Amino acid sequence: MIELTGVTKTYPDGTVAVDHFDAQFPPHETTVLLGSSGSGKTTILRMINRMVDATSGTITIDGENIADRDPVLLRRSIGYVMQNGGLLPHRSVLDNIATVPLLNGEPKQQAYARARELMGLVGLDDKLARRYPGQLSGGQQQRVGVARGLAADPNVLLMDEPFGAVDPLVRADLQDELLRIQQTLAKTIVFVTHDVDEALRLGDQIILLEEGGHVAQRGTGPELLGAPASPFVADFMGLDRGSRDLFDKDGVLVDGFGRAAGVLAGDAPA
Amino acid sequence: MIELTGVTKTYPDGTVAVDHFDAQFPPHETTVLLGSSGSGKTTILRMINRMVDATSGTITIDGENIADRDPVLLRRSIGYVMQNGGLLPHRSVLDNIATVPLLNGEPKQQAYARARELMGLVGLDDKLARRYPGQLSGGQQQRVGVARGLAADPNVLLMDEPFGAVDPLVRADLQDELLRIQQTLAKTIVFVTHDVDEALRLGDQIILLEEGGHVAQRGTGPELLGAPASPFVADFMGLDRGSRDLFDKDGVLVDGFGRAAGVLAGDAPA
Amino acid sequence: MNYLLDAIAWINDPTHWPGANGIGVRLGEHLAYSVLGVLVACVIAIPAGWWVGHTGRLRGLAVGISGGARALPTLGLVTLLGILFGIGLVGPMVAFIVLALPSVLAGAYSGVESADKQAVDGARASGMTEMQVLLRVEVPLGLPLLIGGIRSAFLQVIATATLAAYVGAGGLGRFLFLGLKTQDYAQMLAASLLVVALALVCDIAFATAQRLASPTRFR
Amino acid sequence: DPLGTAQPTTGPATTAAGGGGGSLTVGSQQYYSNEIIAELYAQVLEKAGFSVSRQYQIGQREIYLPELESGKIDVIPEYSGNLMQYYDKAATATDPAEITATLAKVLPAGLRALKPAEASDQDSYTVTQAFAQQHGLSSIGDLTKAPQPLKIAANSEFATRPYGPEGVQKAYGVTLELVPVEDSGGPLTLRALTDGTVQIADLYTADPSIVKNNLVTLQDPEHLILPQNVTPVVSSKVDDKAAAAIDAVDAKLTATDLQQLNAKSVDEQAKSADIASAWLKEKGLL
Amino acid sequence: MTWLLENLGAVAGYLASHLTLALPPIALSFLLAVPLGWLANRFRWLRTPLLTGAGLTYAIPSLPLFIVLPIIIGTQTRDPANIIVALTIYGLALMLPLTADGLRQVNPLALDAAKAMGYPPLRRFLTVELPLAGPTLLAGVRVVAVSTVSLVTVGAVLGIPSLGSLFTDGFQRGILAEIVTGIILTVVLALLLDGLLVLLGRVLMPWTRKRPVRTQAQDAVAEVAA
Ligand SMILES: Nc1ncnc2c1ncn2[C@@H]1O[C@H](COP(=O)(O)OP(=O)(O)OP(=O)(O)O)[C@@H](O)[C@H]1O
Ligand SMILES: Nc1ncnc2c1ncn2[C@@H]1O[C@H](COP(=O)(O)OP(=O)(O)OP(=O)(O)O)[C@@H](O)[C@H]1O
Ligand SMILES: [Mg+2]
Ligand SMILES: [Mg+2]
Repeated sequence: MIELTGVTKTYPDGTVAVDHFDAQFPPHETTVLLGSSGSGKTTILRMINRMVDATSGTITIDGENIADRDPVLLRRSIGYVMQNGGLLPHRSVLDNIATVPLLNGEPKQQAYARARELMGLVGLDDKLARRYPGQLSGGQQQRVGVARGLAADPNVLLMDEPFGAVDPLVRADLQDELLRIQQTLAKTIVFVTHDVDEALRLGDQIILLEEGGHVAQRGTGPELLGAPASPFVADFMGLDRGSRDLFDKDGVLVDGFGRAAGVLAGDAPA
Repeated sequence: MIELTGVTKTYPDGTVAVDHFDAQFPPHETTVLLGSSGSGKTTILRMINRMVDATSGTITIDGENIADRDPVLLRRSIGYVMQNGGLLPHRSVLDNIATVPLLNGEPKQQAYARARELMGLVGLDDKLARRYPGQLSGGQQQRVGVARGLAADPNVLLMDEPFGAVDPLVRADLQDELLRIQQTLAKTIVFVTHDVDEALRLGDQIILLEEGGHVAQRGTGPELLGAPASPFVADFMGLDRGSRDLFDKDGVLVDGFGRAAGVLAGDAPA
Repeated sequence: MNYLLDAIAWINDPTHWPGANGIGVRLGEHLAYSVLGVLVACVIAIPAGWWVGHTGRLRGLAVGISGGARALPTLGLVTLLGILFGIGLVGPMVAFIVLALPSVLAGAYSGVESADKQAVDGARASGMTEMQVLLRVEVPLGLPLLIGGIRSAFLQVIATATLAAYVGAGGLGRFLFLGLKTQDYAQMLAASLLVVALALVCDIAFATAQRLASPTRFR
Repeated sequence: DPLGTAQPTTGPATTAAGGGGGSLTVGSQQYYSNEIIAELYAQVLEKAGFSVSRQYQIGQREIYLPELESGKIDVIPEYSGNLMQYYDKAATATDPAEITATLAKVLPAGLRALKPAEASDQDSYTVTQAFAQQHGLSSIGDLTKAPQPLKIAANSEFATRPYGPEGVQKAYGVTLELVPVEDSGGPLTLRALTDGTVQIADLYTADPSIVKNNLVTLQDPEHLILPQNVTPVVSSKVDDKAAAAIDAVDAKLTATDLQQLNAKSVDEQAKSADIASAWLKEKGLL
Repeated sequence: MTWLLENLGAVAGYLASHLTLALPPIALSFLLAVPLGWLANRFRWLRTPLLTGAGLTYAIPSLPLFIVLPIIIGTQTRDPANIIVALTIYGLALMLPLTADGLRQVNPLALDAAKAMGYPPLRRFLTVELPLAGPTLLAGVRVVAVSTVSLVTVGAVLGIPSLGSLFTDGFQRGILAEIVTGIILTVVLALLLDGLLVLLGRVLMPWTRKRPVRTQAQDAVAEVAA
């Protein structure tokens, strides 16, 4: 369990990026931080592994205040996946994945063996092991990023728009992959995105943020869609643009503009 | 009417980006070229204003072969809106919008007056007129890009992922704005995107491309959703991922994973 | 043109090569001075530049020093140091170090700064210590720029190392001054050609090093 | 001293058409002592009614002599021996009178040398007082008494001069090792001598530091070293009246005078114009 | 200080001639570097020889260049033209690589946009490509300005008056203050010129004066709220 209480971040230039933010990220679940650009999502995420130090408030992981922990060791115990992978361009795929275990002093052979295992888990061909990040497609780089985040077998995985930079087809693949991995590994995932569809797809819990990290609403996807707490939420979720109000037209679901959005397949499966 | 017949583009390195592409873009309508990365969308678009010269095949605008026209003058007669705006960073907003009229020798005062008018049309505050592109937000830059594309009052508007780089909220705004403008101006628009939702929202006609500019299917949005011509189309439109197969669950429409996708609002309005 | 041919003939004359005053020894001295000057500059400027690039602190000062040092007239420096230190290598060596400093410093800090921000961020987030971030990520990624800085410093010092002869040290400057003072322009020009040739060889070596430091496989 | 001139030389001379005597351009080497002498000439020429423009600190011989030949400069103080060698590398004359005679022959058309002054400024074998006493030195030949080879600081071209290592070996049996320093007997050469880096220095005889540092200039009984008497070289624009004015200066300029003039420039950092006018007044020439 | 005060007039004269010698090469090397830089980018095979050549020119020792140049271009040794030509060569050596880089690094999207709007080629180069390369070109001109001001002093060895004359004279007469004055004035002159160029850049390239990030973010927020 990760708990944030009254967390505030004021950047040196005076920007109050996050203002008294409270939240709990339950273990073994995916919490999505959803919000538009500048709402403070990244700042919140990076305060958890102390890449950014909170100005005030407390953050605890399993009851322990992270302010009391050595930031370097804290970071090694938390997986972090970022947009564009943030991979080391001068290290091979295998080296990139094995970074943290090697930093932790794990023997090389063991670290590499585990890295190869992870490549399989995230759907990367073994043949890519010796390639450099620059020789991979965007989607492959993201997979390496996910594998790297998982390498030290952390309990917590922080993901900052990890699939933002790729093609929608590849993106859907990556989302599928993540859902599949999460079914077996059940990590505590904090996932940042500004894509409503992605949030609905991946989040057990969604926290929708307004500017300054103010919580507009929190709850499951259906809760946010079914009972938006404010016009902002309704707007953000696309409910008052007519694009999520769907109408049945000969089995094709169309939005307020008469544009197609999906196909009605019947009642929900149990 | 823009007509492309047997249009092929082979790049100097041998890549066949577009292979015998045929299409008609009807006047006063929006045709969306939809497809994933590398399918040749941009190449097709840029052959229309001769930014890329077709290797073979013919392209006519209102019956006239564009190969017979001076490329510089042709380009001035066609609006072009690109991702990230493609604005000139060293020119003010007003200058950017007025570029083509000024190139055409229009008097300065007249060009600027028209530019200010267009700023209003695309929803830009008059106060931004003297700013430089670098001083605008992403969304504002896109609006300037659209205004610039409209400045010479062209009949044809080519738009290449014009809203790809912005926040989903801003993106939805821009789409609304475009739909509104199109209702009054009724240009012939060719719109490139890889976002299915955007295509469904904006396109009177959608041409879904596979690699090499091969047409997977063409038709209206409901046609593509209702009767996908191939597994590729179904996959691309998201039909076989369970994400467009929507189930009714207490009024909230959920997808195959039980994740919310929309709200059932009743039968389609007439 | 005639002078140029004479100069080439002078270089080609085999009697000019061997011996304590021959081209061979002078060439070696010239190279040694240049290497020594640049090496000392590297020892001073590289750690400083890395620190500035990594922490972003005192950046204004570093930029100022680079600019100011470039503005220092070498002739003034050599005369001043000559009066202060007398003849020998100390004066010119200080001048060479000052000359090499700005390029090396700029190469060091701009190299570190140029390292892909995302990669650096990723490295730090994986739990690298600041030293590890610097040495394992920023330094290797900034190597091409650093080598570029050393390269231009080296070229400049090679061109200027002729001044060592002004205060009694060796190097190719010996031929240059002797030629100048005795109106033996062929000899003077020959010395210049040798300097340029030495520069060319070193430049090629550096270009190769630069290419090796940034193999295309990263891109 | 370049700093003594009202306006330092920039670009070509402004030869304004003067009143009584016409206009002349006086030049000087890039050497403060030479500039003082030039200034002496300039001031007496002005007194004689010429309008004078000054072009000082013009590098070395190979730069200013062509300008003299082409008429851009009319007067420049020269040094007899080196001037002769510049125009005739094979010249053998070694005593002042012979040199003056040879000069008259080898100078290009349009140039002539006026009467040389007693003052000279020539190369020398100079040692420290202590070294001289230790080995009992008074002439170059005495150097054989000191352990060989001896180090001498001088410009690199010293090696090629008749009075260089080879010449001295032949004439006096002294073995020398040249330490090239390119400042023409300037502060580096001096310092190399005083700090013991070398035992001998090639200083110019008019250098005030010889007196100041109690240095000993060794005699040259074999006349290896070319005398370098101050000799004005002038163009055809210099008429008899102008020549007479210049001659008057040289008639009074002794070796000691020159050393004192130089000392004022170096020790008191005085400007050449001030040094020159003070001396001229003292000698009743101004 | 006292030395400077006593010789103020002469020093002012040196300063003036120093500037007269330094400014033309700075301007000339810029004017020459632009077309050459364009060539280096336009024709790939020209790039390496041009840029390597430029690098090597910089390795030519300055003294012999000053002496040999008049023989080649047929001027007299003390003609200011020699210094100007020689310093232009050095300036070009520094300027050319930066110009080529600057032109190459111009955002291709902006160039593409200009082309798509129907800019004819020459106009596109002069009104879009060149100004957009401006910041790099400015950086180049600044380096050239500083190094040229510093290099002018070498001319003093040949008797061409400049602040360098303070070095040669001060050296001969052993006046430390004179040399130090020369060094300081040269550096000050170089840095002043540099400052002027920075100001000029601000005036000519107003778009590079970005507003702080914060206001941009606020704009974005305001737009979303609108
Ligand atoms: N280092 C910084 N210094 C100053 N302000 C910052 C800094 N980093 C972020 N900010 C500001 O803090 C606010 C929140 O930024 P943050 O990056 O957390 O937003 P975000 O929700 O992740 O946005 P995005 O979706 O664009 O990534 C913004 O206004 C941003 O401009
Ligand atoms: N200048 C070029 N030279 C060589 N190949 C090119 C060039 N431009 C594009 N291609 C190739 O042509 C194919 C089609 O490119 P195009 O840019 O038209 O695709 P796209 O559908 O617009 O893709 P995206 O969604 O990524 O913009 C791709 O394989 C691409 O790599
Ligand atoms: Mg973010
Ligand atoms: Mg494209």
